[in-house]
Amino acid sequence: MNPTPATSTSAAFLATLRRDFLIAYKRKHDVVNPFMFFVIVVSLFPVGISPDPVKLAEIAAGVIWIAVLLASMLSMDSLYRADFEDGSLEQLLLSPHPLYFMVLAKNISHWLVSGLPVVLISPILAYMLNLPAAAYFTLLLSLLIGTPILSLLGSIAVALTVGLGSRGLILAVITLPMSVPVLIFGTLAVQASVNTMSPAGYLALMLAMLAAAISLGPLASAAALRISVD
Amino acid sequence: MNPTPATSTSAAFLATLRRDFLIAYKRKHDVVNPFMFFVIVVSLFPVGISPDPVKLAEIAAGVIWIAVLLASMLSMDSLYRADFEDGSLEQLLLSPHPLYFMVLAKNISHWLVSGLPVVLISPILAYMLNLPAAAYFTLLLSLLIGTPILSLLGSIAVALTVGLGSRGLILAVITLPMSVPVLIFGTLAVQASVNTMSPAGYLALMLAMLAAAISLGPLASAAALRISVD
Amino acid sequence: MSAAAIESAHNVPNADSSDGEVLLDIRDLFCERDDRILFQHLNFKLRAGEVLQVHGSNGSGKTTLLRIICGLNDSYQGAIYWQGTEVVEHLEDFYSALLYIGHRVGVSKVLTPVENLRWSCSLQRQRDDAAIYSALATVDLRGFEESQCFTLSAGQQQRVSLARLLLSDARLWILDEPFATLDASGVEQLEGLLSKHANSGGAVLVTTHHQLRVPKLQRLSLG
Amino acid sequence: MSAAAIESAHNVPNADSSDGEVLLDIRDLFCERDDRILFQHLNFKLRAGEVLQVHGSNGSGKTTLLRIICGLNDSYQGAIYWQGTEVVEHLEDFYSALLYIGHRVGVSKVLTPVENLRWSCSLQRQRDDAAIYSALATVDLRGFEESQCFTLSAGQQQRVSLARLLLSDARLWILDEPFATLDASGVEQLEGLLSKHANSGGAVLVTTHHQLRVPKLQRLSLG
Amino acid sequence: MWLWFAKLGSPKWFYELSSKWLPWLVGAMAILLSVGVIWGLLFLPPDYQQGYSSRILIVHVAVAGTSLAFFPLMAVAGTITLVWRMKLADMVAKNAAPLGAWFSFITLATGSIWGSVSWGTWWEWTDSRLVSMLFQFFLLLGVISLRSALEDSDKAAKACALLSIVGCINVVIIKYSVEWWNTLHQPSSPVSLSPDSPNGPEFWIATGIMILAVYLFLAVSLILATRNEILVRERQAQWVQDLVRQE
Amino acid sequence: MLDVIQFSSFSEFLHMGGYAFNVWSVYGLFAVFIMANLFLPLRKKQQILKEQKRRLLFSEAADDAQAPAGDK
Ligand code: HEM
Ligand SMILES: Nc1ncnc2c1ncn2[C@@H]1O[C@H](COP(=O)(O)OP(=O)(O)OP(=O)(O)O)[C@@H](O)[C@H]1O
Ligand SMILES: Nc1ncnc2c1ncn2[C@@H]1O[C@H](COP(=O)(O)OP(=O)(O)OP(=O)(O)O)[C@@H](O)[C@H]1O
Ligand SMILES: [Mg+2]
Ligand SMILES: [Mg+2]
Repeated sequence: MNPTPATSTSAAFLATLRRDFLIAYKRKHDVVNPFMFFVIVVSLFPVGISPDPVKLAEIAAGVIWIAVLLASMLSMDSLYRADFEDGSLEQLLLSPHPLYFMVLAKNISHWLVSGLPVVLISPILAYMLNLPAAAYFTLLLSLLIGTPILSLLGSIAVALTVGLGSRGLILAVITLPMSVPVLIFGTLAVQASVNTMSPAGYLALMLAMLAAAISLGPLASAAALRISVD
Repeated sequence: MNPTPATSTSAAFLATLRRDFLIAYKRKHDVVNPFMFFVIVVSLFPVGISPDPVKLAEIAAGVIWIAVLLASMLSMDSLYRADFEDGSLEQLLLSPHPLYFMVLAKNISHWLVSGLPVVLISPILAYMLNLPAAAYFTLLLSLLIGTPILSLLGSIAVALTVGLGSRGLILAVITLPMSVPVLIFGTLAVQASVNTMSPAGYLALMLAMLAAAISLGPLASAAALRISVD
Repeated sequence: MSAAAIESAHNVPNADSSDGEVLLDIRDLFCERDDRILFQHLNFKLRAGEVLQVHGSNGSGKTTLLRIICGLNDSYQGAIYWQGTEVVEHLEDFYSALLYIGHRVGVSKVLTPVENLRWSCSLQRQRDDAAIYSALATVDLRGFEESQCFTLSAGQQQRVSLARLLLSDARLWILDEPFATLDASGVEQLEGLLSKHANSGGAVLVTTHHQLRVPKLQRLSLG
Repeated sequence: MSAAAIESAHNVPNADSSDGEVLLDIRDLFCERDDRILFQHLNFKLRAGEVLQVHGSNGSGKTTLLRIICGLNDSYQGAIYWQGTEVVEHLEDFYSALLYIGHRVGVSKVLTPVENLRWSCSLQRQRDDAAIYSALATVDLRGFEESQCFTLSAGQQQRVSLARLLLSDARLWILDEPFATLDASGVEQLEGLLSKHANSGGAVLVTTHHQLRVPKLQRLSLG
Repeated sequence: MWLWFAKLGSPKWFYELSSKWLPWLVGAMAILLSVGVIWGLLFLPPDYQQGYSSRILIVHVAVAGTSLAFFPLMAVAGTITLVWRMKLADMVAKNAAPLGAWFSFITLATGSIWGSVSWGTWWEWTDSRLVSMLFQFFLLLGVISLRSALEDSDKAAKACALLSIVGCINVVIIKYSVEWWNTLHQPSSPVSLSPDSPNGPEFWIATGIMILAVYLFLAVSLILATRNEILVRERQAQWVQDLVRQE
Repeated sequence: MLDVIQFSSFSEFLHMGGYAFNVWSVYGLFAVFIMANLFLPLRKKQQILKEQKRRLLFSEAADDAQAPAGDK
């Protein structure tokens, strides 16, 4: 019966990471669905707008980025919901470890499980939308930097709304406006590559945003969780 | 203590309709969010793709229809969720009235509350996206016929997944592919008007689809609910 | 009060008290979940005027049994008769005589108690607002009639669902752990309601881990 | 049996038994919700070796009080001391000595009992699998260790959370209606656990509508 | 008739019967597949326009044609599940969905590879067959996803049955609407290998053999998977335990 | 018509008249597809049987252990 925690914070961090991977493994659909959503939404555009390859090439970068934005945002819904409903979130808040790390662990596992697959499939969709080949690598890179930012931002919104029953839409309404800068720089980077210019400047800016998001995002999420569980 | 229901089915239908309006009135965000989501998603396109009015005009019809599709689908999430979680859905299933009408009442109120506003705002967004003025009326009409079909289809998917915690994505994954025909005819109708041809044929087809959806959709939803509540 | 409760599992609990009309008749019910047989060869009759308490340890299948009888779960074999006809064949008749309150009490969180009751009444038997208000007062919710239900405590929400018992004219009540979050006065009140309903010719099927103080109580053991 | 439980509302229940170290000290707590004052001038001390039952009618504010003490609700005025220092100032110390089980028991539905317990232990005190399995056996869940929790009945899920009591070394237990869905044997077992914890120098704050059979029980009335 | 139906529903009966059938099915499949593949790779004359790349078509057409059978199959199985509660039907339906996804994927992949030769592009939104096959693929993934999302297997069976029925209707509607959409977008009409093209009939005979072979393969694979499902779901049954002991 | 092998040498066969990549990748995919969907179920069957046998022996052992302990 000692007052200091018997487990170290890093052990708790790893345990939380492991637990979330385990849940993802059991709820495979939470992993596969963002990915499928992304593919389906992208393929609605040729149907809804025009199957003409030239026109598609023009909108490809934007369509992919917007679809990623939506997929990433909708996938956030599962981040704290189950934990809130069954009371595990309360337990997390009552753990003697800094909430920052616990939230970070949840964010990391969530991105690895639902964000990364979307990024990795994107070149194929870029091909289907006829994006110029020169821009593939930039697209991949910009998504690789951009989606974690989206996740960290989304996490805050999710934490704020965790007590609401159906929150897919409200999440979107809160997060999408916040994500516009990411969208802008992401598409600008890809456009630059399409026009055979260097996307480095935009990517650097996104990296800076990512650094800020990693250090501040989980703090904000933690605060939001404390508010919501009340 | 008589074996026949003391309330008539039509009274129960109206009471359910009234109750759902009341809930919508109290949860205003469920009403406002589809609408805001729609506006936000549409306005992502000038940002993500191109602010050029000519280019926008080309994609306007498709973008609006796709945004409506997404908004309508995401708004479905709230249709049976709260009722399932608090047990009201069980009460609905145990009522002595045909489930078809109860489900229809819920579908109707849901569409009026979350589908109709989206339809009504669409001309303004069409203006922002520079859609040729000739097509406004067709756009409105096609959305007016198309969104109830989307709702009725979505209702089936929602009913099937009502027990799941976070289901925004799985809903999309199930419903979006099924909604492709509505998207196709909707955009074709608008395109026809843009090209100063008659959209009547497409609209008639959509009306036929609507008729089928109204008669079969609630039956399927009712069956799905019985399965899910089990 | 301990009526002639035949405690052996899976048995006809009320072989002796054959005075009331047989309302519910369960014949040879069998249910298996995840390869564990919850009950088999389950036979019992519920007569007008009886309160039957289903009891058993956690996980013995009480909730499952109640939901099967209500038709909310169809993973069973066997037959369920309501007033002599099989339930699945005359679902409407059965449902217009049934009032079920489960673990989830069927109270919408955003609505007020009054609005909730208005709707539940409209499904079975229309009642005016005066009746609703007085029912709410009876279950000690005076002052909370116009508060949204999410601001009520767990026990108060359960009390809202109990008000339905006062308003309905259903002949069969099926209640799953209605005492879980009730305080002492609530328990007493509900026991009174059960007795009264039984006395006036109704029947009650209830699960609880409490010791029920109701006259003519029958007990059915599971597991 | 039945310590000097001073039943008057908002009062110091344990003025007499001043043997144990004071663990939790509540000073002048005030809480208001929706313009109704739930409690004010609430003072009490919880000493090592004590079990304090908070009781009161439905909606009297028991859950609210427990959540305030845990820091899950901050709409209050007053001060809460843990071993002499204010809780908000040394949250970590407090949390490493606290075990809270609320209405929502904190058991993930998709995970198995074992996986759930592994994680909860990792937050406070690491335990090996052998300990976890034996704790589950103690709460009568042998055979369910590897079933996902959504397949468990309400009472079985509550039992999973009770296994945490066996595994933790937290000094203060705060339990909100832990008896709600337990069967008779579960109730008895839990009462045993509470006594044992108190005897070994811990303290328990518990709400329930049951009549607790625990030696040295203190009671605090609300509402 | 009814007796036979009820008997077929019994997993044990199916397991035993399929044990007898399997060798024959596998044999026929092996023969037809090797004939088809060897003929296709060694003997088939080059197409007058496409050269040897036409050999792709034998495989592509066979898989594509067979993949269209899945939604009807699942819808029928679903109806049986919902109406007669036959466990076996659901075991078939459960395994048909992933297999159907495989078939659709292979259709898409082989079609793409063939397209890269004949159209010079791997993907073409203007072809209705491609687009509607893509959406059939998505719908199948939706069914799989629903199955994995619903934890309760009984519930999942019924939910997927209903979705398969609704989806079956939808596949038809999607196919026609996409076709119509495309005729209006003036498709780039690809070269067609019609039966009366200068290639002569060999191509079609080879394709026919391949189609038969692939159908047999569908049956074999589905039966194998269903037998596994039976072993898992009936693991408590005496006959399965006896079987396990023998192994 | 069946007697005409279209190729005179093995390398020509591999070359497929310039469409080697396409033809062979399709047939390769086809082979993978067929093999996967035949052998995965077969392998799974072995796993299932192994697992169930393990369980069966385990539970029998448990029964044996219990029997002498003698509650019957
Ligand atoms: C519904 C699914 C499909 C069916 C039933 C199908 C069937 C066929 C058939 C019978 C042919 C022989 C040529 C003809 O009669 O026109 C063919 C050719 C072809 N298929 Fe498919 N196919 C399907 C899907 C696809 C997909 C998804 C792709 C591409 C990703 C594709 C690409 C092609 C190409 C490029 C040709 C050669 C061009 C032509 O002759 O038309 N097909 N397909
Ligand atoms: N979210 C909320 N907003 C406003 N008021 C609330 C809220 N939650 C609870 N209340 C009010 O606070 C009071 C106390 O609620 P609490 O849940 O603490 O009661 P309780 O003593 O635990 O009751 P029970 O025995 O039913 O569990 C209730 O009267 C309730 O109306
Ligand atoms: N969805 C499910 N899938 C598989 N098994 C289930 C499911 N729900 C319940 N069970 C099993 O059925 C058994 C009975 O559950 P049920 O909820 O009927 O118990 P109960 O008697 O109501 O228990 P309690 O007293 O805890 O409420 C349990 O052992 C549980 O494991
Ligand atoms: Mg229960
Ligand atoms: Mg409480």
